[in-house]
Amino acid sequence: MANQAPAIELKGISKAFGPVQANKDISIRVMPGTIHGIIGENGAGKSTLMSILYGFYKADAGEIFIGGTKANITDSQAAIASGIGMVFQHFKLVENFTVLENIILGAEDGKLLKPSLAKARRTLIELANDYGLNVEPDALVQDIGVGMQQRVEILKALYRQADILILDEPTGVLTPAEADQLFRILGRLRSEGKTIILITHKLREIMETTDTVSVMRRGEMTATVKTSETSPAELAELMVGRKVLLRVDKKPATPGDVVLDVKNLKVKDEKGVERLRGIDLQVRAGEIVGIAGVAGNGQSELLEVLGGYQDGTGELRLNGQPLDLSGRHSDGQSRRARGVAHVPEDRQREGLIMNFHAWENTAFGYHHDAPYQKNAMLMDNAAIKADTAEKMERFDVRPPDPNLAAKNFSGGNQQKIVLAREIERNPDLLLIGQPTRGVDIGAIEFIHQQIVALRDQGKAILLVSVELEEILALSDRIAVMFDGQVMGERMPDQTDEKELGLLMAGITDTANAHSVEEIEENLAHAGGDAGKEV
Amino acid sequence: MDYMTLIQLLDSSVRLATPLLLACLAGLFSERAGIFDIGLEGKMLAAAFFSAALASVTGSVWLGLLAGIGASLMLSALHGVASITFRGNQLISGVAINFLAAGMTVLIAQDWFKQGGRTPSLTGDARFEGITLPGADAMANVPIIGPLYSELISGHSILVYMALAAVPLTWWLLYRTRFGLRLRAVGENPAAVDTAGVSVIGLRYAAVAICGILCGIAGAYLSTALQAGFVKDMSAGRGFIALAALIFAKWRPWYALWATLLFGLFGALETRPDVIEGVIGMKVQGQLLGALPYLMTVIILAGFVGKAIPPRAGGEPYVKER
Amino acid sequence: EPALIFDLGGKFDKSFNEAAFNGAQRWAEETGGTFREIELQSEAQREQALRRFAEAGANPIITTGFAFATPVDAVAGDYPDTKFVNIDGWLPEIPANVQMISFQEHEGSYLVGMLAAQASKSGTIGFIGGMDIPLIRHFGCGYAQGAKAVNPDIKIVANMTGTTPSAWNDPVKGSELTKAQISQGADVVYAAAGGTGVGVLQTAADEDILSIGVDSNQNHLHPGKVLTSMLKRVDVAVYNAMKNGADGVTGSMVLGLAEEGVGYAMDDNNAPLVSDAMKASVEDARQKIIDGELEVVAYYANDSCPALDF
Amino acid sequence: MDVMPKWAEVILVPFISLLLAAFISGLVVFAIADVPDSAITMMDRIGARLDFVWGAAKLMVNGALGSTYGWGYTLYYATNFMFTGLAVAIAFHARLFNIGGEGQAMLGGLGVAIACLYIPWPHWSVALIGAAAMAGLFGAVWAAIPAWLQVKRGSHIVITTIMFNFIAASLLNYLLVNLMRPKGSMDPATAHFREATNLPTLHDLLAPFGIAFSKSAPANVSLLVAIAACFALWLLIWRTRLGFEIRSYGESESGAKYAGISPFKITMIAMIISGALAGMMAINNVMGEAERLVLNATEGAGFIGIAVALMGRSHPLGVFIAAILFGFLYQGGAELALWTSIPRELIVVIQALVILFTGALDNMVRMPLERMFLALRRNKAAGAN
Ligand SMILES: Nc1ncnc2c1ncn2[C@@H]1O[C@H](COP(=O)(O)OP(=O)(O)OP(=O)(O)O)[C@@H](O)[C@H]1O
Ligand SMILES: Nc1ncnc2c1ncn2[C@@H]1O[C@H](COP(=O)(O)OP(=O)(O)OP(=O)(O)O)[C@@H](O)[C@H]1O
Ligand SMILES: [Mg+2]
Ligand SMILES: [Mg+2]
Repeated sequence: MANQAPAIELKGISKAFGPVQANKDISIRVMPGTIHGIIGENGAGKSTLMSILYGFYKADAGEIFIGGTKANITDSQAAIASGIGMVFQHFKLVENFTVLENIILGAEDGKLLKPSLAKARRTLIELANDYGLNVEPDALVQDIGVGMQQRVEILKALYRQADILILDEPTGVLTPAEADQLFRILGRLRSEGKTIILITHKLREIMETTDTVSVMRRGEMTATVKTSETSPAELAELMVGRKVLLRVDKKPATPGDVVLDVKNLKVKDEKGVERLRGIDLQVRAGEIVGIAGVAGNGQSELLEVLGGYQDGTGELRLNGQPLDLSGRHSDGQSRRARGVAHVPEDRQREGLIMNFHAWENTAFGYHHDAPYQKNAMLMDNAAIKADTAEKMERFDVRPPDPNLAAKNFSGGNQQKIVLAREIERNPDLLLIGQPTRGVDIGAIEFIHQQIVALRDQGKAILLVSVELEEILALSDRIAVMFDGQVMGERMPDQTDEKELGLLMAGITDTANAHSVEEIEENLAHAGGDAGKEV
Repeated sequence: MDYMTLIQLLDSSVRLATPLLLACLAGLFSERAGIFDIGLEGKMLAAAFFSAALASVTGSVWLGLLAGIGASLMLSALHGVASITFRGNQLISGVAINFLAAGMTVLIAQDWFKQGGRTPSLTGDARFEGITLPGADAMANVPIIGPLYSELISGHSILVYMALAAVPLTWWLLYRTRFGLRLRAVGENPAAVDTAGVSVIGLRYAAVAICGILCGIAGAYLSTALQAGFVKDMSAGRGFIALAALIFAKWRPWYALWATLLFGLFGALETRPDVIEGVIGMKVQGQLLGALPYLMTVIILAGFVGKAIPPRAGGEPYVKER
Repeated sequence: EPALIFDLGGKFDKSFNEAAFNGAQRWAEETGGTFREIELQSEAQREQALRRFAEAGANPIITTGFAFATPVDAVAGDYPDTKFVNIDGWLPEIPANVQMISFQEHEGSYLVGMLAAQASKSGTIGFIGGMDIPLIRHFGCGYAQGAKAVNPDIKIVANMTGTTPSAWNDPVKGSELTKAQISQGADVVYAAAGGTGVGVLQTAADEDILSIGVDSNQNHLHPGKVLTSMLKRVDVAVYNAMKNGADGVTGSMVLGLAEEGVGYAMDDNNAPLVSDAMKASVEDARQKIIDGELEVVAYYANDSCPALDF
Repeated sequence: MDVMPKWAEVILVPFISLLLAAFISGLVVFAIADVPDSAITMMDRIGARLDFVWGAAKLMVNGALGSTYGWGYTLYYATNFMFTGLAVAIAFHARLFNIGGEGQAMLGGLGVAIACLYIPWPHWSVALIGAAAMAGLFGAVWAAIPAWLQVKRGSHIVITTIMFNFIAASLLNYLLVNLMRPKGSMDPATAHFREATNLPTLHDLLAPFGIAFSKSAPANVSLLVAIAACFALWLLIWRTRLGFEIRSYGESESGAKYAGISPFKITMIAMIISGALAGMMAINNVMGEAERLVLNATEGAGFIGIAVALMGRSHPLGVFIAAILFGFLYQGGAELALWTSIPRELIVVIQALVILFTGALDNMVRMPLERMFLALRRNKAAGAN
């Protein structure tokens, strides 16, 4: 093994985007038949490095060796020819194409589509049998869940006979069950001698699946170690440059009055399908209620209807006062006026205007606030900027520049901007969805601390997350949603991931053992489009 | 309205629809690949001039057609350089091309022919004549289908048949070939095409070039088939109507045919106030008649068509690094 | 040095601006003189061009188009030593240094209408106007009266090309209108439509019916296919204005049949189409109009036409 | 972090682009130049052509900017383009493409004509307010219908506004030819507005300050209204809550929904403002210049507005500058047409080249500049180390 040529060797890779040095003199060796992990803070340069390997970006300097021979990867075509496949952080799929069309795109066999499609269909069946990668070949990509979309991306690579597979933050959008399945597949691929590079922020995944791991920091490769010889704490420290608490430090809750009171809440989507089928839920002051559930079981709709931009029916009270569920007084602005703050699940599509400056995003949704007004007509931009600078300081947003556009911040810092905006408003109720999706460990730690601090001030918090770990760590009470209904409530110290997992699969009878098949069948029944809206 | 009138009305619709159809399909290729093109008008106009000019000089309409296509391709190339290579604003580039064509055609025409920005009248082989399809004359007297065949179907210039053939061809190219798959993909998500190892730039230039060719034919049709020479501004806003038809057609080839035929029919009806009067039973006031095609479009659009979703990456230059 | 200002249509509108240009050219060639000229691009340039030329010492300053009447009226007072000439316009009171030349287009149109009615075998004739403005209705109205005078039962199909300036430059639509009129039985069409008329005459020739040109003699465009042209001698008017120079007459000048300001064109190209009988009847009417025995109603008289509905 | 300093972005790039446009325009003029018969040798002929190009350039600049007279025309045109450019710009901020400026401006003219003909205003200042309100109202209605159709019926605003241009032309034609034309007049135009509604020109406005401004140029008090509109729009877009909401909606519909910004409200308001601005152009051309409503009074200014808004990057200051640039091209072109025999289409070509280079090919200039500035910065950094 020692004298075998590495599957991939990068030597002295450097890359600058204008004034930003994304990669600095990076070298790395990955042996065939291994899973190599890469971790690093948001913006450390991981995606850039991999995109260079895949020929998406061109490196300013450096060399790439594939299987011991120097490869001249000028574009993705060359990378594909060298046996490299990549699943990007943001999928590169054509939404209104079918799965099959996406798979053959760029790898067609001739000028006409029919034979290509037929061949791809046959190959897909083989691949499905070999790896358990089941997809619906004729479904439109926009109609399938993210888990399935990711499978399409992997199939795309395998269809092109990739020996080296790069996955950039593959589990960021997956449910635990989907993630488990992904790692099973990766195991299969490794055992077939394929080489895998895995970028993730989740140390648990690194520890469980990789053979070696590299750590990146501010564009540089700071360490490469054998996974068996390191620990999560050490990796976290290497990554962030300081010691990181890997669990949430919080006092027991002291719940007060009921702040949010929801009765028989129902929501229908545009197609008339009932997505919430009668929710009853209470959140008290000084309490974090976590909503667990497989994505697509109504959590998003719950947040949206509570946040005021989805109509619903039923009863909704805040501090005992009724709130409208439809009509003119049911929108984001009226909710905010009543003391409801909302960190949406998708920060880039909803929480932020990507082309707005940080200061504008701080005012976003709160642009009617009195402190932001100069007079009856005009907003006070200077005041907003000052306020933003202060918030950025307190939330350690990097760089702390109110005049930078939101799109120029990394994901973690974008999330901090949204959080700063919503938390600092001192709301009675905070709705918060997927607070740490795609965010690095250092930032996760900080975000969790803020949420707990808000609770300790006696605020009510409703937390939605697909990360069971996060739910367990933060919540004072956990409600599990399945198919638009609350299946049950549990206290975090009286339950475990297994029990929650069964509830998430719609199985209330958690005392008895259940087979995997039963769970999967139940999940499939719950919604063919589970996870669609993430 | 009697049967013959109907046939004549439809016949006129086909003639009026043809340049719209060609331009609409041209726009379809370009926009399906993610390049918005409001310069259809200018390309048509330039092609109308150069095809008439070359046809007049050489006496061969086919050379004229080639010149028209060539001129339109030049403007397409300009649009490509601006919006693909230099990632400029596609709308601005289109506006500029319209102005450029409107000015240049007259300047050059005046410089070459000194006939007040017109080309000399084309005669004989310098013009596309109507083609009488086999058996058209023989069939003319058969009831019902006779006039249908000999009047409506037969007798158009070859470019009309080319335009009609372009519809299934476009459909086939778009939905049945590798090129079409990639073309549609590049208008929806260029990054997907790029990471699949296909050149985004190459595809987009190809699409823009096809757009140029089709606009070239449309322009040549105006000046060498419908007319016998170039008159300044003779495209008379047809490029914009074609654009409207494209949205109307939701960027699909068969719909493009129906949409442009509908616009053609509106145009034809405008020339026949007597028919409208016969159908609705009262005289339509002159200016209202002129507004009728546009009013009808608005009504149909509001009443029956619904939302049209443009290609998702349309109008945006493909930028990987900034 | 005289100056000539063309209306928005441009000097090559194949219509009356072009006729004005031809008149000026003829004057320049005959006298060896030079003249200034400008093609307008916008409404605001009307007054601008008048003033600029006046200040530069151009004299007389000749303008084409009724839209110049108002600007000329506004400017003339400021340049009492400059003579202004306007063709086609109308002013209630004419300043001392202004000459307004107008043509009796309805009289000329009347004559070609008579010819059309006599040449028509189907009993249906057509009229195709450019942009729908009173002037064009004026043309159509005279035409219809002439036709009806020959054949009271004649059917006249009239269309306007459009309501925007592009109606002057849309030969494609001109063609389509011609075809539509042919399918309604028309076998003679009269085009008063600028560049659009190119399409009308072309299609009439292609479809083997007769057409009538307008403003200048367009008989040569399709020899043997153009029945005649309604002449409006803008070229003569401009030529005379230039020739008279700075001290020509002022006031209003109306050019009708008597002054040979309007008429119908006869030449080798259309000689076979117009029989002696036709010519005789038209000459007769011409004389009667000149003598005042026959009155052709102008559309302007009460904004409507006795012979045709618009 | 931007690669280029701001001054390079806002001044250097447009300036070099303009130079390129001017250079190509020069080539075109060179090609069509009149060469005197006396020039025989090749060098003579080239020299004569160069002289001609130089003369033409001087003529344009002098004619447009060399006198208060020239400025008066330049600013008159610029006023039109400011209104229509702002109209397109505000709609762009809400991600709406209003191609209907032309039709809205026509309707605005109708509003002005009705206000000026049928209401006995005591003084021009009151008349201006009344006419501007009517113009804005008419333009706004003409824009509100397509907006409503888009939100409620899903009709694409681009098509509907194009159609509304044609419909407006027909409507205006009907009104002017059949109804509003004074009896006996052959000109399809309304009667002259009454004296009291005639707006003061820059000459009248500046005279009290002892500034001699050409009497014959049509630039009038509407210019000040246009400049005020630029400023007001800037305030609206960048300083008010409504502007904030319009921009938010334009940038991200899903984000706007989250924040509680109503798409219906924003679409309607943005288009109403847009239509009102386009309509208000009429106080300049109809009330200020022609003092009556003529057919085709808008002369494509609605379309030029699109180019102006795009070149001005939808920023009111950018629109202001682009409008002046176009005013310059119009007036400079008029002078060129007055004193040379160059066909007027040359001006159209020059406009096309300016739009092309400053608006669409700007990256051709920007990219090498950026590389240059980056290299400079690297060198500096290296020098510092
Ligand atoms: N296309 C681009 N254009 C300009 N700058 C970029 C681009 N992509 C990345 N950068 C910059 O390069 C740096 C590295 O980004 P990269 O995406 O590689 O980070 P990452 O490690 O993948 O972060 P994350 O964990 O958030 O995914 C960042 O500072 C970013 O600002
Ligand atoms: N085209 C670009 N121009 C400038 N900066 C960019 C560009 N693309 C990405 N970036 C920056 O690169 C950094 C990392 O980008 P990336 O797309 O990996 O997002 P991210 O930080 O991982 O967030 P998320 O996890 O939510 O996707 C961010 O700072 C982002 O703003
Ligand atoms: Mg990344
Ligand atoms: Mg990330």
